[in-house]
Amino acid sequence: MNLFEIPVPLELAPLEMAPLEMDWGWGLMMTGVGMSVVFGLLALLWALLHLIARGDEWAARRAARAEAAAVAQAPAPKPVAAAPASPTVTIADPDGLDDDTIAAIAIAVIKHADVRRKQAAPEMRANAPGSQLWASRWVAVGRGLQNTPWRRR
Amino acid sequence: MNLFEIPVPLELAPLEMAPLEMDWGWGLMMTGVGMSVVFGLLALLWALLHLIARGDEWAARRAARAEAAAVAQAPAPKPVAAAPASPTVTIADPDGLDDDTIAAIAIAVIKHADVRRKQAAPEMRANAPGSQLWASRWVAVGRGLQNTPWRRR
Amino acid sequence: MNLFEIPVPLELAPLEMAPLEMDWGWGLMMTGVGMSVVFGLLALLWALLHLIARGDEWAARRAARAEAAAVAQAPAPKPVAAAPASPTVTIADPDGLDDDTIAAIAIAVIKHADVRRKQAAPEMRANAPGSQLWASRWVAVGRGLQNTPWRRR
Amino acid sequence: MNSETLRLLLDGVNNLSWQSMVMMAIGLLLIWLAIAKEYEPLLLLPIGAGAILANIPLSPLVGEHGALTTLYNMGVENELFPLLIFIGIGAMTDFGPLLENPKMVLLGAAGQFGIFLTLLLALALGFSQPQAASIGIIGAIDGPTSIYVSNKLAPELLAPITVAAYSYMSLVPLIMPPVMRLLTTKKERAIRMPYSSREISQRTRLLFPIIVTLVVSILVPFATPLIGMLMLGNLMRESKVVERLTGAASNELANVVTLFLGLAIGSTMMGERFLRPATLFIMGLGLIAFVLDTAAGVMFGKLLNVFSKGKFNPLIGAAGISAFPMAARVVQKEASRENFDNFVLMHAMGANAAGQVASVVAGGVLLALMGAA
Amino acid sequence: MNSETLRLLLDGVNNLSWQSMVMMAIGLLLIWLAIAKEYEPLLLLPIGAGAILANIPLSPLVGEHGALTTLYNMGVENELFPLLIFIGIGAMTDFGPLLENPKMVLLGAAGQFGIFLTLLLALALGFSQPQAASIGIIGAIDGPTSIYVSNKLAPELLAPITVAAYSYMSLVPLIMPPVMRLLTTKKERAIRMPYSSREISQRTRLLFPIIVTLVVSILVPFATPLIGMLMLGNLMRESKVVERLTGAASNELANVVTLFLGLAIGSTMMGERFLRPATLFIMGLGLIAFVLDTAAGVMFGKLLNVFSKGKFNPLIGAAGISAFPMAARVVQKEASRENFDNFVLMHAMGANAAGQVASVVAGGVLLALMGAA
Amino acid sequence: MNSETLRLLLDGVNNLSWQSMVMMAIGLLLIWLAIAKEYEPLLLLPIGAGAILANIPLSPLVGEHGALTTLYNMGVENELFPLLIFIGIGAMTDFGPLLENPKMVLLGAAGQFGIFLTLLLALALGFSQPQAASIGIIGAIDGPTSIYVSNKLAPELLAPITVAAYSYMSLVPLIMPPVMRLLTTKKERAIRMPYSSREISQRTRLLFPIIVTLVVSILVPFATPLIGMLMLGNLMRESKVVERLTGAASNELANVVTLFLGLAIGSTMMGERFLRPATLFIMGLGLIAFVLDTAAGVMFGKLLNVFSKGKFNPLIGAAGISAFPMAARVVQKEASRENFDNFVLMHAMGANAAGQVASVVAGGVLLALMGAA
Ligand code: NA
Ligand code: NA
Ligand code: NA
Repeated sequence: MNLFEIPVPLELAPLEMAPLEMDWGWGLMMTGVGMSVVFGLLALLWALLHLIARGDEWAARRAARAEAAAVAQAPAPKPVAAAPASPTVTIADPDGLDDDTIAAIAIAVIKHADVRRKQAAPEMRANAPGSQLWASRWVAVGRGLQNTPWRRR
Repeated sequence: MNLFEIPVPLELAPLEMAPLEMDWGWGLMMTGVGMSVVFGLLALLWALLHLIARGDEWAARRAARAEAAAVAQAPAPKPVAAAPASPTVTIADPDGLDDDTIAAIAIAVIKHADVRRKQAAPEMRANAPGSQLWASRWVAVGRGLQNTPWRRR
Repeated sequence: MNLFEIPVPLELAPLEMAPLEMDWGWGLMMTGVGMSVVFGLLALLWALLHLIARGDEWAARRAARAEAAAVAQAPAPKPVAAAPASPTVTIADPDGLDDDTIAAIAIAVIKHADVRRKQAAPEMRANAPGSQLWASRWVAVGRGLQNTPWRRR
Repeated sequence: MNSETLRLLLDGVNNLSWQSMVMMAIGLLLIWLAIAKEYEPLLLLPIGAGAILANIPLSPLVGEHGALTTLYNMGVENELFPLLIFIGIGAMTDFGPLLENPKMVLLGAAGQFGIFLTLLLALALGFSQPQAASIGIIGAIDGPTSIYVSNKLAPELLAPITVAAYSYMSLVPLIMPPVMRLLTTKKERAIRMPYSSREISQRTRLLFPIIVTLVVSILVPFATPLIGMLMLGNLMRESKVVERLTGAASNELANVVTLFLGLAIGSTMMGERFLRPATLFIMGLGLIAFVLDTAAGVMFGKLLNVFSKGKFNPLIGAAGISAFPMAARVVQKEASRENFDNFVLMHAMGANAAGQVASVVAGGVLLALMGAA
Repeated sequence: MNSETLRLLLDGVNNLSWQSMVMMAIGLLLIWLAIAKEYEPLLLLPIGAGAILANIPLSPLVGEHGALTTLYNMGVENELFPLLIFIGIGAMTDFGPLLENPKMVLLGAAGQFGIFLTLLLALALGFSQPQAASIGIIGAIDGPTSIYVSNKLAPELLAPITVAAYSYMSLVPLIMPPVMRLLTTKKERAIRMPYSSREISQRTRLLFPIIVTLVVSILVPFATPLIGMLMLGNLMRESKVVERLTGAASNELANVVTLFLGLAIGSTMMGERFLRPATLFIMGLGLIAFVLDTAAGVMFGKLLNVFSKGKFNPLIGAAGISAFPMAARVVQKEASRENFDNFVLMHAMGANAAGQVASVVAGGVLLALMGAA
Repeated sequence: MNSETLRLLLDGVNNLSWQSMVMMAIGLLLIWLAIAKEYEPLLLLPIGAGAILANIPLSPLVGEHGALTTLYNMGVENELFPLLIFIGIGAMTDFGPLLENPKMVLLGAAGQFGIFLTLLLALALGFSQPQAASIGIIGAIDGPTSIYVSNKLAPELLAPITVAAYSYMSLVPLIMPPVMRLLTTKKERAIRMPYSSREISQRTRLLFPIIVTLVVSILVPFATPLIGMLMLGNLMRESKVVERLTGAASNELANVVTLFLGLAIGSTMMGERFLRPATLFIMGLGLIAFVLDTAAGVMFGKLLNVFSKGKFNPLIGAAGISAFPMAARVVQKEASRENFDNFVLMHAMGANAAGQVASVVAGGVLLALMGAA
């Protein structure tokens, strides 16, 4: 249906038409049937959403039950000995680094690894370094994921 | 007009054609009329640009006059008392932080807020964190702006 | 060839067809000729790749020879004087900064310049600051490079 | 320079009609609304530009070989563009608030009354049945649905209907509040509703688009394109395994298609077709559709309030009109006007997402009842 | 509400056939494989969605004016989409490992035996000559090549062939290892191969796509579209002067085309055309093609082993089947199973890149021998 | 293997003509210029690739169902691609320097003399009127304008004209300086011009594209597509409310269309059509057009110099040829050659932006005078 071939109904002059001829029956039928169908469909959808939600709850309950059973089956953990005077774990480090320093280094290392990971395989890059435009590392990661189908992201 | 249906004028052999038959009149007419129209149109454009620039100047003058009037109408500010011996404002901070430290913290806080703002609604993200590819936060901001039509960016 | 106009051969029922009528000759011809051509083409490709590799090696050898010649032609460097007792260069800095500090500052300045460079001409930006979406600086750089055709990237 | 050359050069000025000048003025108005008022600029700016470029006298951009007509044939005539935009909308929409509160689905249905009431009014004004149905669909308050349905039923009215739909959609924050205040008491607006967020499993998020597609499409085949594309986008989003496609659908593709769609629709705003009393009636009926939708939503909210013994805030009903996510924000704003810390946004978002689905369903039902394909 | 209206409303349900229900179930299965198993989700999800949307009874998305049919006509019928995807693949592929080890080219050739052996089997099962050739091309183990060739030779089989190609391609890590272990001895798998990386000059990287295009295209004109587009993408990548085009080809364009291609192919999975014994045969023959390809590759590797006096690890032959770069990784995994620090990845990548080129060449040769254009 | 099979396999080699070999060599030359010399690589690389792929003997990429022909029909035949590129160019162009110095507009007009002088020369060489006009348009020194106009007037010359336009455009920094030095004295080149930057209001920036569109389009309807699309892009850019569209037009869309346009134009470089004396003449006339444009610009600059009593640097006239923003940089470079700290860049940028507008206007005027649509 090409718009430019449609004969434009220039004679359409709404107000001049006799409103008496209007098909009220058709209009009311449309309204009645239309809104009934819309309400009916969405009510059906509501029922289905309820069913899915039930499924979720049931799955959650089953998981909880399974966990409880696992806990029950597991040997009761030995009662913890009375807390000694100084309960805090201290990482003995021969280099003489204290805990805070080790924690800071750990975070720095993790962060560094994260940054390196994001930069990904630089030899796959089609673009100049510094360009964030095409981010072909994302492509690389995408292809990689496609090629190891059993690892969940 | 499909190129591949055009009969290729293989017989076109420019040098063999009699240059005497050339329609100098047509060519000169094209040159004359063409350059006149181009110059005429661009001169018209120049005039219009001038008018717009005038409008700008006029708007600027009116704004300046309005400002001047506002200043005139406003009550004259009380004369500032003679500067005391030590005019520098010092933020008295009970925690003992000096001005520079407070300024540094303020800038850090502003920067942090800015970063957070840019990250925007993370739940709207369709992509893995770290991906700058689709930047769906931009989409989110775009839709948000569309939905609050009266706030100027 | 419009798929939706293709008469779907519903009568195609492979197992009912008499396998005896099968054109083994055609199939074997296809296999023989097909694999021969594939192998032949790829062998030809192999030969050509070899030729290119030879070209590379030849170019490398020529470059090495040219370099050697240049070294030979160049006047022999004067023998370095016996190393003095304290050979390390020390940047004497009137402000009292030691070498490590100066190196750190130098790297910071280079990094800063690099960041500024990447931000490029901000007036060319069509987008809000902070948007990495369109990265129009890349466009700017691209156009710039097009306009200075003799500078290698 | 002979007279023929002169005629060629003045052809444009000679063919300047009052209609083309009025249409260019309307195009400028749309651009002004888009830029100065930021009313749905992504569509109104291209529509305005398209209207101007199409109404330039003798414009080579429209007609059999015109570039804007090419864009029209490429994606509007065959309904491809609105459907592609629906993939992007689906990829950008989070149906979580609806999944947390499935009963909000009914509010979405209530927000479609305006469609049919407007249809009746349009019939009364003398429009033909397909035209009346197309005008009614403005009441779906959903741009691509309006374009899709009116293009099927009454393509000669596509331009005014699209302009009405997008103009009023950007005016939702102005149109809704008076209606909401008129129909509710201060006490009703102040009703607080408890909100117990529950975690929606990944499984539910994936099942939702699939089930909606199957149920709606099988029962109302005419709704298949609309609901199918919307839910395809949402499935891609929730699957989390095709980020490349989700990103392309909600960014590059959506942007390019939006630009083309706006230009193509603007190019159909030709003077002799647009400048008719019908257009004025459509603009008026469109406004009425928005008001009726809001009123129906609020009244349905009041009904729910009665059934729930006063625990349901009727304002939330108004969010069922779609216009996602703007309507939900307007509802929250009205609720917090009465009571600063009354937080009904999540309920409203649920109703709003339901309205999005219901609009598409209503569009399909309308097409089914008209028997058009 | 008269009976006519009721009939209109129940049209969808009335037209629900067992075929459409089975096809929708198959569509759901493909979507499940894509999301839950992440089997080639970028194509299987759109294909599954297309299959569901096309098999909704009375779906307006297919047929003369359907949007999915429009997508089909826009890029599948005229083979544009697979060719555009090839530009993107070329732009993403690094042929460096092949250029470092040119002799690996022959392994790529060996990995195409499966095509012709499967063709013979298909002939034996009663398929016509063009159909048998199309089924054989599944053995190219390369999605776009399969789509391109089967669309030329037997478009009525396009859907099952594409589904088979992409399904098995994602199963390569499951299909290959047993075949590789069956055909090689522990000792053979443990063979270590020296690797002397040599620098590949920019000149070589640029000459490679140009020479491959010229040689293959002139000798096998039917391969011109496939090899030309693949190598054009690679030339753009290696030229380093058209990053904007390289990026557009391997991102925006590839993403949008992948989405459209998947939907369009899914839309051809109509019940009465897909649910035939032929489809089952094709799925079976596709699996056989993958196994035969792997076996041929390994056997050719063993041949090279003999010629090189035991210095060639026959596992590397299996990487010649294309399925880039997945096959090379599987080979490396098998090799390091025997010997943790046996590193054959770079040799395997060379064979794998050769397989990519050889698949395209084989597709062209097949078309040439069929005399189709 | 019978003789028929052999014939099929050697079909390609048998059909290798000297024309196809020369055309492939020309394609390789264009690719070399693009990669090694970085001459407009974004277009010359795809054009070169298209030329090679189209001239492979029996290439299935061209012809009724060929993929490159499909691209040609999709966007070159109907002029869609150059117009879409114009939206992107408008979105990337800052007309600020022109708005600060409106009188520079006249310099843009002067830079179009080359068009008509070249037209006269082409007539003298025996080209037909439409062909001569198409060759003249190379003097617009604006790629999409050349493509648009020559495609309308003489599509059989599209390929050589496009190649000439883009080749010489990348050579602007080589072609212009000798002409500029020849026509100006050392003293003239050293003239310093004061520059008072004034703030351009947002209102002016928005009014500019609107007014230019209305004025030019109404007076020269044939220029509507070119000027309308260029200014639409600029309006989107300056509106600051449709960044998504601006970004899409100047990035994704522009990149994909550039690639397709290049390939499609390259595919029209068929041997028997391209390898004619006409092509050589066109290449020669194109170079003359560039020289004449530059000369006319400088001479007009000298005229302004006289009128302004020696205060106007005539070099700036040369920036009116368009070739945005390259020409302005060349002017600045020449000016600072004489006088290291003579900064005329902003004046030159104004003239350059005016040249961009004037080129489009001249294209429209040419079409109007030819009476073609
Ligand atoms: Na609605
Ligand atoms: Na293969
Ligand atoms: Na020019």
